Amino acid sequence: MGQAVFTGFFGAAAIWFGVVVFRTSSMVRSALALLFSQAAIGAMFLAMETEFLGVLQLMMMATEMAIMAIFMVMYMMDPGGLGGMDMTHQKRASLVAGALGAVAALVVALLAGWGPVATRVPAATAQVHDLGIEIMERSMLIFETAGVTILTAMIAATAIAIRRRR
Amino acid sequence: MTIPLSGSREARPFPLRRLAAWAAARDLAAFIVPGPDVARTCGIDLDAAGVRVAQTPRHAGVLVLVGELPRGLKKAAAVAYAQMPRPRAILAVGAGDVSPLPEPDVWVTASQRELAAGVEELRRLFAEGAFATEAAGFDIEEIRMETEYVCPMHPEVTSDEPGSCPKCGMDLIPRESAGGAGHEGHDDAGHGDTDHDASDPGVLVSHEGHGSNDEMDYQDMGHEGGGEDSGGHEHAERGEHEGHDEMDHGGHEDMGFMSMVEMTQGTPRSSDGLQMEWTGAPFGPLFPGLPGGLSLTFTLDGDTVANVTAPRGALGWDLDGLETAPARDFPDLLALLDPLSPTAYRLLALQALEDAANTVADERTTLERVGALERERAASHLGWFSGFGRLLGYSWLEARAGQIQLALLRAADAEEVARQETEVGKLVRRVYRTPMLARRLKGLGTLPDTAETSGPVARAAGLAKDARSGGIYRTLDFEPVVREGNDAVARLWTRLAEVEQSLKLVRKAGAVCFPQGMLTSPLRSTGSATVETPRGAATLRVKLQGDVVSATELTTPSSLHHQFIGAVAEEREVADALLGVASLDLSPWGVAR
Amino acid sequence: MSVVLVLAALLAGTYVVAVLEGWASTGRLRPAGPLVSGLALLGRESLVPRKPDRIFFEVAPPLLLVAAVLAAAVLPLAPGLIVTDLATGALFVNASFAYVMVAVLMAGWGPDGAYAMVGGFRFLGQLVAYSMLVVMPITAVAMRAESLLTTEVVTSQVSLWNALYQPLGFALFFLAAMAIAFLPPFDLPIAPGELAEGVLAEYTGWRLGVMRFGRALLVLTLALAVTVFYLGGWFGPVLPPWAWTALKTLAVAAVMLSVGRYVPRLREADVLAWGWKYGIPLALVNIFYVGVVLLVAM
Amino acid sequence: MSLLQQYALLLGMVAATVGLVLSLGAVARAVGRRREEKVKDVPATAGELSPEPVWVRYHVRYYGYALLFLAFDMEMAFMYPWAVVYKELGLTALLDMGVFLMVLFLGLLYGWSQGALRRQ
Repeated sequence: MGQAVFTGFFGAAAIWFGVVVFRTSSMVRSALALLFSQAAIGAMFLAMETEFLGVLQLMMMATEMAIMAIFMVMYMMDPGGLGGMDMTHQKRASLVAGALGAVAALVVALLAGWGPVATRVPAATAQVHDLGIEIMERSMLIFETAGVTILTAMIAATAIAIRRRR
Repeated sequence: MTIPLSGSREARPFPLRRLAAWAAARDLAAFIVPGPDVARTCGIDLDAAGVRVAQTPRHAGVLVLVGELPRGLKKAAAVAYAQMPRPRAILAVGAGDVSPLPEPDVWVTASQRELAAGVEELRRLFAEGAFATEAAGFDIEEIRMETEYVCPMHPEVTSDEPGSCPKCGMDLIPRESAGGAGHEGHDDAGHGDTDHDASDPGVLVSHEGHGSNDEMDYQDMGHEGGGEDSGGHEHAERGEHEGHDEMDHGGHEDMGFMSMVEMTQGTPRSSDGLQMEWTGAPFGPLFPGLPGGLSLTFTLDGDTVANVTAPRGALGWDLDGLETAPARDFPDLLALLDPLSPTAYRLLALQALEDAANTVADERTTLERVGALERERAASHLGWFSGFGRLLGYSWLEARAGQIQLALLRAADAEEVARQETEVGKLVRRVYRTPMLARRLKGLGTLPDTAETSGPVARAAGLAKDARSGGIYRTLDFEPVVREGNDAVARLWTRLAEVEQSLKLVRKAGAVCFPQGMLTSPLRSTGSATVETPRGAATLRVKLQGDVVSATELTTPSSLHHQFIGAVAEEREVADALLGVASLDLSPWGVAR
Repeated sequence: MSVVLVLAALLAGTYVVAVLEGWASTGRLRPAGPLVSGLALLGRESLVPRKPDRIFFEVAPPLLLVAAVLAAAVLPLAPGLIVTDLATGALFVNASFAYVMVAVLMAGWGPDGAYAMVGGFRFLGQLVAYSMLVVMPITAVAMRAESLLTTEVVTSQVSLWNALYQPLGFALFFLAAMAIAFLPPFDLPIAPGELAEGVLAEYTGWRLGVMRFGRALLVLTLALAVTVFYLGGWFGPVLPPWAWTALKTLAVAAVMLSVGRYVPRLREADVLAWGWKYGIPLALVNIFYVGVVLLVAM
Repeated sequence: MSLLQQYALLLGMVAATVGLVLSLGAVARAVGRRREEKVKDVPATAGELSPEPVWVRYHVRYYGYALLFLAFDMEMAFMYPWAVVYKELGLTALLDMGVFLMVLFLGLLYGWSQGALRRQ
């Protein structure tokens, strides 16, 4: 029972921080609100006893959202939010899209057949170990393609962002 | 009810507050005006008196005023005192009138023994008066805070009453601007408006980018987004927008959505081609890394210095005070003007008067004068090492050089000075062997070859310019130290070698005494002299009527080097720019208006 | 029960680290120093700048403290003496150190001050430089321990300390640990000479007290992490286990605090360049070296 | 101690730390209130009043490193589970991760050659 309460609490926190991301006019505040929204999702993973995913989410989101904050500050007008600019555009279209998204998520969550509810959760050490075995044996190909996709991401980012040397 | 502490906190004393007051008395932190370098040259060591030196007024409890508070620093000292959290106090060391600041809580003369007594008195005052039933406010009109209205996205658009920004239609936000003296430079500080033709904020900037009409129509698409933005509508009938009409996009006057391309029209590009907003950040008169009193403002593009404004002579000479000085105490008056190297300027005045009187000092006094000048050079260079170490974050050098400098200044005779030679030798060898020091300073503060410099800065650029080539120095077989490199690391090596050389000269001269002049009545009406001060050659031309000085003309090395601050600091990272400026070893007092 | 014991040990350790820090910077050993300056800070006004980002300004000090406390919560002081022995302890230590950067970035952006702004973004650059040098050495340590449990990591070092087993990883992790706590020569965000206490410039009174307490606890936690990962935790011949951990941790903290006195501050461009051009290749070499040694040992 | 109890204990420690900071603040406020004075709340910049708005589009110079860092950060997620099972799988694990790391090192070399690894 406690588990459901905490999962619900952190889920609500994630949604609330997600809303703050758009309600605030300061760029750094919206970037760090997204950071804490992702951290709340990490805490949700922990509440659902998937320890490795939760701690990984907590760690990686902290650094990556901060780096997103760099680019938001550099490229958005008035990053300090002094002018109180309204962050929301095309309000009607986005409301409709939001409602559709929520309905779709609920439908998938309720109607899809998730299989039997796992009553016994493997120990956290076993989770990390099984994840390691999974990467190294069954889905090794996916692991290597992930490596190549990260490589393409690096090359694309460098090609776009860095000025060619004359 | 006399208030024991000028900056006490208003609260009824009860046990926890008394404990906090006792703790505040034990843990004193001082913010020194004009700076720790001046405090050391006056021979006082706050660390030995048990007071920590704080880098910013925020972390300090005691404002220490060292020496006479010059006119240019009165406002800065008032601002620093106002920014200190209470309980706070003022300790005046040999300072006369401190007008904008309240009466100093403790007043001492510039001697270590008296300072220690003053610090004990301060501890008692804090323990008693940190919390008092009523506390004196501190509110002076020196710092008038006018509110001006500025557009958040275009810092250069400012106006004195609320409204909306002519360029992007956003409503202006209130912002206090510094009242008082430092206001005139603010309008164009936001952007290096090298290519702005209209610099006053009201008129729109040049429109060469706006000619093309096609980009205008997509603004209408974004129109309904800006529709209910009321600020945009009452836009058109604003008085100063007469420049608006020739933007020839017809009746369309609602700015609405503003693309980044338009918004950054005409702003200068940084070195990597991005157009970012620049802010003016003062590294002003009381900055811990630079010599105390040197006022400096960087326009920062991120952490790179875009351009530099360094007002000359913020606390410079007022030579007029010397106009009617009798010849007898003219040397003392000249020595008072620059607290960083008093002996050199006193010697300069003496030699100029002797030149006017056409007498030559005898062998022994010349040797004594050489001893005094060389000791001051060694102490000044050590003071520079200490300030440079603080800027570099090399705290061992900062502490060690400061201690040896104080020992040198307090040495009574040549033997004591000689005893410091071994200490200085160890320090110099240690600095040569510091890992990553040369690599850190390489290439910083390079000056163009055409730059006309003097003193260690010139000798570090390979020029053997030294005013000490006179007769007596030849007998002491003196050779100027010359290094190649013309950058901060060459200047460091030059000054290291010069400290050792100066101490050898003092040992050879055998005597170290404050130069006294035996003035006979002057024959000729003008006299001139040149002395190699620790920062370079200073020349003085003096005109006499009877035995009263009627006119003086003084050129100092710091006013020569002050013009290179821009060349040394621009287009560099903040830390490198500060190191470049510090490597010039400027004395803010020596910078003529 | 062990939680209370660990917390008391951490508090005492933080006090000793604060005394060491005072000793390293002023050269005088004042055992009552931190207590007196803490009380003095409590008695001083705590100012808030005129137009701050109030949430950032208020949240930064507690977040720095929370990051240090969480990291200390998963590090063992003795065989049974640990707050929670998480299965992914090593990863959790790394995760909590990432929030030190978030706290410093908030403290940089919050007060709307020129020096704090430069200091805050400098520390983010410093994170980009040191983050990989924290992750890869911990991976090499986990390879030898075959688990992320910090107690397993310590027991895996019973035959040979990791500092001797993988010296390259030890050197990289030690430098990265000094960069995490922005100790000199990595004190870019609070450069006293260049930025007049940069990120801490606008904090006064009790908020400054919390920031300094957070940083002292962070230095202690980093020293504890170095001890647990590389110096064989509680293993030692004569003394009881907890004494060995305390000795090693305070020794590492003393070295961390005093090394910076004798070296000039690094330039941010250098920290980034050396971190990426020399640090990451060396870290990869360290991982392969440990991999090969483990294969050979098998 | 079950998993959830461990997380609850960590959450408890976070709450305790925040509580400690709030109580410190309350004690400090009890000791004395802040006295509003004119220039006291202007950020302290070396004795000069800096009116400039500082929240501008800050020009960060290390975005080359930051972009490559994002990619390397992803790689970290794969390395921890691999490290745990490395000893068990032996050579195959070493070769697997070797390929993965070499691919990423290739990206680093590319960035290096294109000048991403310098102060832009």
